[in-house]
Amino acid sequence: LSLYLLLSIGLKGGVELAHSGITSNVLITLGVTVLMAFLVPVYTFYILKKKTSVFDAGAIAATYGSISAVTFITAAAFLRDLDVTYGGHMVAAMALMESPAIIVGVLLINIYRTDNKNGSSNSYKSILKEALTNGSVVLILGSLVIGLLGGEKAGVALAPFTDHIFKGMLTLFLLDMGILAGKRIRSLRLAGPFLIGFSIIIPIVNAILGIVICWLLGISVGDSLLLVVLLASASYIAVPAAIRLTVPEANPGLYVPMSLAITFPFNIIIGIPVYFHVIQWLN
Amino acid sequence: LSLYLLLSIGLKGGVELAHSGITSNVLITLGVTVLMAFLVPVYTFYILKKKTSVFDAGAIAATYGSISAVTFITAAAFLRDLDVTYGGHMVAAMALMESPAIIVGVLLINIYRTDNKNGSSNSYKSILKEALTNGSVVLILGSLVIGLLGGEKAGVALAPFTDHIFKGMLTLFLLDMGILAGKRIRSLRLAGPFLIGFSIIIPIVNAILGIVICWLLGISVGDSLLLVVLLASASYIAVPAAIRLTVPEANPGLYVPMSLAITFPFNIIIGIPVYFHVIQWLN
Amino acid sequence: LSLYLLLSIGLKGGVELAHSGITSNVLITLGVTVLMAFLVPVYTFYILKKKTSVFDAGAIAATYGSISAVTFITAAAFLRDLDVTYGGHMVAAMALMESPAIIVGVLLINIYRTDNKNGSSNSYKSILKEALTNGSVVLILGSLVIGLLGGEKAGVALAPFTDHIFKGMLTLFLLDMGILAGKRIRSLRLAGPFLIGFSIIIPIVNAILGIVICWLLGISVGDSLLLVVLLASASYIAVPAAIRLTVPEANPGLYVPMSLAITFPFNIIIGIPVYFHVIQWLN
Amino acid sequence: MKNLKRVEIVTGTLEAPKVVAILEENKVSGYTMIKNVLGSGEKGFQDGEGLHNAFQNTYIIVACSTDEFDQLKEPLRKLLAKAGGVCLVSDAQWLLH
Amino acid sequence: MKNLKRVEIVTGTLEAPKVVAILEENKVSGYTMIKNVLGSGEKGFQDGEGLHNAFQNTYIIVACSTDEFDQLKEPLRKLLAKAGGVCLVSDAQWLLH
Amino acid sequence: MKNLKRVEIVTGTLEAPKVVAILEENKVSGYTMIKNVLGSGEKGFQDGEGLHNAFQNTYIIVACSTDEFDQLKEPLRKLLAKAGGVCLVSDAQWLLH
Ligand SMILES: Nc1ncnc2c1ncn2[C@@H]1O[C@H](COP(=O)(O)O)[C@@H](O)[C@H]1O
Ligand SMILES: Nc1ncnc2c1ncn2[C@@H]1O[C@H](COP(=O)(O)O)[C@@H](O)[C@H]1O
Ligand SMILES: Nc1ncnc2c1ncn2[C@@H]1O[C@H](COP(=O)(O)O)[C@@H](O)[C@H]1O
Ligand code: NA
Ligand code: NA
Ligand code: NA
Repeated sequence: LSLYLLLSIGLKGGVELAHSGITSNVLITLGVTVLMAFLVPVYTFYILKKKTSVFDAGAIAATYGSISAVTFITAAAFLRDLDVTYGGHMVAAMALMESPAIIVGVLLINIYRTDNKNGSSNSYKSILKEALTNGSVVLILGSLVIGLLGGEKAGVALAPFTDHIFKGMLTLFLLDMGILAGKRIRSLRLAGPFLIGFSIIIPIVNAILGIVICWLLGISVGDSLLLVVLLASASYIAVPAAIRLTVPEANPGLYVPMSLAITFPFNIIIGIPVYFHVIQWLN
Repeated sequence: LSLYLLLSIGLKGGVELAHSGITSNVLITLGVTVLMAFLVPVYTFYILKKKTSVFDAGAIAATYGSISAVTFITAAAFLRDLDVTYGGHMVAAMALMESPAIIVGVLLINIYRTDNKNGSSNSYKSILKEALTNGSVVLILGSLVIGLLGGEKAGVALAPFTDHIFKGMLTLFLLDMGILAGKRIRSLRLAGPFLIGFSIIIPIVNAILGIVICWLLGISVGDSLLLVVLLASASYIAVPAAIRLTVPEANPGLYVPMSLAITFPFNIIIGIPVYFHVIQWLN
Repeated sequence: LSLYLLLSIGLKGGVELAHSGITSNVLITLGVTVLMAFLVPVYTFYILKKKTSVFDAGAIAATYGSISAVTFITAAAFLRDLDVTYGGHMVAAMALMESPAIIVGVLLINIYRTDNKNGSSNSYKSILKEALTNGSVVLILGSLVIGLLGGEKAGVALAPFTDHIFKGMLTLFLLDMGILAGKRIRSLRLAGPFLIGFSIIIPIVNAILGIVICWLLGISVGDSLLLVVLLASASYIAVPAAIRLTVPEANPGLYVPMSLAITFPFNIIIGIPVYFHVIQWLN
Repeated sequence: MKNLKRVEIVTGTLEAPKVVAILEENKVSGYTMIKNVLGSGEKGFQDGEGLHNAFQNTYIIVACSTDEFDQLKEPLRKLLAKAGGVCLVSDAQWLLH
Repeated sequence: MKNLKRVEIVTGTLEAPKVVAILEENKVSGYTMIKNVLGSGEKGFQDGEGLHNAFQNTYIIVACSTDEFDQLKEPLRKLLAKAGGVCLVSDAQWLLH
Repeated sequence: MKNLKRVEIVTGTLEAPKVVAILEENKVSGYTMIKNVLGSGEKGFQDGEGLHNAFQNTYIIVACSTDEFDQLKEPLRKLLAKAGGVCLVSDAQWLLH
């Protein structure tokens, strides 16, 4: 299912981008996204390091610096329901924002780890490989390009395939995710109040950051929401997996449930509508 | 999926109960349900004991004394299709009726078992724990309370989430169950004609009992159908699991497929409409 | 899910057959199908034998001689969308065409295998058993007969169950299959250009054969498309499984992904619409 | 602790019921079974890629006495010779309870 | 290579956490666990047919020193006596790394 | 019956293909593989809770001759030293067929 969702959002984005073309506006937005993709993990790392091990700090920072595609897609569907348009380039923004956080996180860990056991399991090569050959990134960019080149035709041809079923798929998928999230909740015993607070407060902080930036740059409401959601959301598949392989010392019992069982549902249920109203109120 | 179904039926029930309030009528219905929850396993146990081991008798009695949430939900959807109203308290009735049968079943087994091996694996503590900390019971009652307190607001807020998708979910879920039921059919070789007959006749007997009681007490058509379905249905998850742990001597090859492969589809396909027509004809 | 799809297509077919009755036209179509079910694996075998081992040749020939129920059902749904009618007997045709290819394939292998290790694991008994007691065949024919006897009544009674949900189910199922197909693609490294070409060209050749035959016999557009799809499609469950058991020497890494990862999506996405337009253009 | 034989059998999932039948015929009522097992052997890969049990193995562990194993030996050998698979035997101790 | 005990435990999936607890109490931090395992024993079939963990077993492998096993022995025995299941012990060598 | 080594390896599911590669390089074509295995070790819990293979182990059993094992030994050791996991070796007998 997720495969299908990624594919259709990618195609959609590509087709819209083919319309709009790559304006300066587009480039600014993408620039901001990439910048934030590097900043967020850095500042969260230093907050986390006060209370957790360097390894957990880096792992969680990477998780929250990256994005959740499902949250993004839900926000996009939310906008469509309200007939608020958004630029196809936001899909590219999502793809661009997925990987940097992993690299930043691991770098920070290797700078601050006391045992000089750099290299071996977490050699940079393997990390980069993990970070870049990430299935979903490839998939999104791929379908984005298809949509971009195919333009109108692709859009029309795939319309039935992408539009009609889309909503139903998403609902089903969110239900599945909800159940999964529920199962992870008990794992949070270990996390403790600091990290549980973190997994709600940091998304809000990032959202506020995003809202302000978008407001200053005068980015459209639709694009703003999506950018904000990218900042506020945390990865619960790609990044945790990459971290598990490159930083085994970090405790998956923390970074997985924090992102999956708290931040993900928080953004879906409360975050998206609230962020949207604030953004609209500012414009 | 089932999680979603339980949740939305619970919420629905709570909201409706907030409307109606807890009338004497409500209390009578609940009283009857609890009473039957204790009587049904007792009388079925003595019937079964004639032909099966004490262990199987107790296990099957517990299974049929308890309820199938999915059958209940299907009946509720059936009523909604016909615009027949039912009281939100019926959801509470379902929750109340799930557990007692387990306790009764195990008690009867411990009274009649010839080997004096009481205690150990089936100590009453563990049984009660099994019976009460039953996930679905907690879930239903929880969502019921939420709906009850949230009242209108909750109802409205959750409407899209609960109403629109509900039907589709249920269909999908019933299909899944149907396939599962199909897979279990071959396990029935072992059961023999008596038990196979039992798994059709006892639901009918219980249904008749229920219909008469509801008629005497003048319970509304909607509530009657749901109460009858609770009596006629048998548990195929919660109770079998609890029995497996507390009465390992009972043969799961009997009580699981009887309930899942015969009684469940029988109630869904034939039972619900037939019971409904009889009830309607009586009123 | 597939269970449900097979069931409803079978019922549908039966009901329609009850209408039309078994005309000479019906018998001719069925005759052709059976004939082709024996011819296709033979000619493909001799093509394959030039490039692959006798075992792989027989296995692949059997796979392509048989049919894919899902492809058939998709074509049927495609016709319904265009309000093009088709005969219920085509469902019987599908059932008849599933098994012969297995027997032919194994026979050919036993004729041409150099090691005289006939018998043992691939004794004819076991092959026939595999070929005939094939779940889906039984299921289709069963539901076909039910529909045939039940006639109108069955049709009406089952209408809600079969029609409404059907489309949704199929979509979901195709998505699942698509994802599975995607996963198998990498297995194709081993196949090499000849076999990859084979899995696209042979379906087309078979389709052309079918189109010509239908045109000569003046078979209706709807029936023609379905017959063509039966010829063009390859089995990816039943036959591979039977082959795995009866001809372990054949490499599943070839016949499974060829059918599942190339021919199946090819027919669904490109094949069905193209075949249809050609057929229509001829009439 | 009691000494016994630890017999482990891997064969196609569709053949597994035959193994169980052999155990039951010989009154060996204790065994553990893991389905959906992959592997490679004379019959090539069982990589679970086919959408059917035929592409999977089942792994069966039986802890039994030496005498019980001697009974199982022949029928198991015959079955595996026909169906393929392996049967490994090693010594183990049972933590009695 | 280092000699050690290979302890394997099969018990109901709902009991498995208790086994893990025993391991952790005794500072044995290394183990492997396979869920969704079927089987047959004194408690009859665990055929996974019920729609609940209660109808499945979990298979746990622990490689530990003889001393560690001697500590685990008693609590494991007690648990299995109550919950059912088996515990097999055999000798093995660890390929150190 | 034939004496041989029973080699069992547990490592992360994403590393398992490397183990298989080592087997194939050394012409060991027979092995059994169980995916979706959980466990705990130096790298902490592999509890399957992450939605990705990276949080699961794979369990591989290889029955091979002592000579074959001697060949596998070094490459396996190297791999496990890097990727984590365990390799246990014990004696077993193969029921020939
Ligand atoms: N040497 C071996 N070590 C471990 N498992 C094996 C070995 N040989 C075969 N197997 C298992 O037995 C299954 C069937 O073996 P075969 O019939 O030889 O293809 C294989 O798919 C493997 O799972
Ligand atoms: N002799 C045995 N060999 C292998 N596994 C066994 C044996 N006895 C019991 N088991 C496993 O332990 C589980 C529980 O055993 P029990 O409590 O005796 O029913 C069974 O379901 C089997 O999976
Ligand atoms: N002593 C042990 N006994 C059994 N399995 C182990 C042991 N140590 C590690 N493992 C398994 O090997 C996996 C990886 O080990 P490690 O790299 O040490 O974390 C763990 O997740 C366990 O499944
Ligand atoms: Na983020
Ligand atoms: Na009942
Ligand atoms: Na064909």
